[in-house]
Amino acid sequence: MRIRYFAWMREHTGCSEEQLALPAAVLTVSDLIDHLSSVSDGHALALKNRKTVRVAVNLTFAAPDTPLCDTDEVAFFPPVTGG
Amino acid sequence: MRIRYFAWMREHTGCSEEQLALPAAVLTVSDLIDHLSSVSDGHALALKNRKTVRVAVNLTFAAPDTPLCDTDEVAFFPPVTGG
Amino acid sequence: MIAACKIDISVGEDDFDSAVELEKLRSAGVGAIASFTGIVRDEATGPALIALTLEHYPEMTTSQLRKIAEQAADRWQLGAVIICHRVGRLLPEDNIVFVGTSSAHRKAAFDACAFIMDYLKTEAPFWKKEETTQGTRWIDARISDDEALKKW
Amino acid sequence: MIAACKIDISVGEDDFDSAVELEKLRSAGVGAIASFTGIVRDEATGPALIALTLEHYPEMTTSQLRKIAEQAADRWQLGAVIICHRVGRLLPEDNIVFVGTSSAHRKAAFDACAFIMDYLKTEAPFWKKEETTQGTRWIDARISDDEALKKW
Repeated sequence: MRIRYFAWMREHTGCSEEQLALPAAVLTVSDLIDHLSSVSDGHALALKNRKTVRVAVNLTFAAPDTPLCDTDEVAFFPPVTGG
Repeated sequence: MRIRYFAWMREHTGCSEEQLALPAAVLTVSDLIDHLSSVSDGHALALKNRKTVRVAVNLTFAAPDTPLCDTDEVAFFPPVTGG
Repeated sequence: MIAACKIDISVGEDDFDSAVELEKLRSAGVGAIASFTGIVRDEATGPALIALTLEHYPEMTTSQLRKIAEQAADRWQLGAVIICHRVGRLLPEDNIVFVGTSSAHRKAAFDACAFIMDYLKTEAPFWKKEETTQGTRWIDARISDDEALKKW
Repeated sequence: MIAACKIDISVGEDDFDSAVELEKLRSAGVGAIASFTGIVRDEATGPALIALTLEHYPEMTTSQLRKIAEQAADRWQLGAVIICHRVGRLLPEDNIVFVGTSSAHRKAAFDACAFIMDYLKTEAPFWKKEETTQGTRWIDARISDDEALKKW
């Protein structure tokens, strides 16, 4: 699974993307956030405020209960501020 | 008093403007319309549908009961269609 | 905030250049710019349009447009308002009207621009006469234009 | 009327020219054109702005903007929709975004343009980092931008 981070979440995790072999216990977006939060303090900080975390799975906005599979691309980012 | 006509009202009256010595009985816009309607068939036709007649007195939209004096410029025109 | 808002009204036979007008709006120093451009079009239904002739009440037109712009500047915080309106004989594809507004906030820019167009359509002394392959006729005012004012 | 509406999306570091984009909208064959241009501005409060850097999610950005344009084209009868958005480091006075719509009806053109900007502000993956005389910081999303969606 390809994981991507944008904006200040990227700065907290220290990487713009990483590869992850999807753990068996991770079934949904919410599970994945729990899992990634244990990877490093930076990851925990980036994903700390669940209300602020926006998630896209395969380029489409996803909800906490969106199911995941190992070939998905999952992106984490803060609320957008373009325009 | 200077009277002006625009668009199809001008075509009906046959003139874009005319001078009028304000008759003593004409106190308001409504009175003026009554008076002008008697001037010619063209004038009567132009001013026939009171709901369609728009009036400006001294370059400002006016109502039927707007009072008039001899130095006013009064314009008659149909609902506007610019833009 | 009328005092702070730059208002620029032009009415005449000459064409305007929307690009030049947009550039003027940029120079008003705020970040959100909304614009509307109206163009002569063949309406697709009915006989083919040859030309549109715009008559106006010259002494009243500019002051009336300025009043409308001032009302907008009174209601929203605007950096600038530009209104250009053409008169005379226009051909299909010709510009008729340009309205542009600038503000620090996009909603103010959009609302002010739409407000000005709605009022221009019902309170600015212009009349259109249409010349088609089947003759000429004065264009009727639209009830929908009166209705549009109700939201303001 | 998605089928009839021409949709043109561009995202990149290069500047766009609002005049060129307006010209494209004219060629879509309908008479009412609305546009919005967003420009980098110093907010007047707080430290002076040096630059704004726009980050985005390249693979998602264009498809997301296209979705928003298609939603607008589904909801209003539009001739064309153009969205240009810049990324990278931008200086004060630089263009950030252009949204333009054309329709036979001015209300449809205005509403579609405002709708696209409102959705772009909340659903297109762009993030702004501000560089001021007192350091850099990521700009916070505005609650007012979420609120703006409620009217659609």
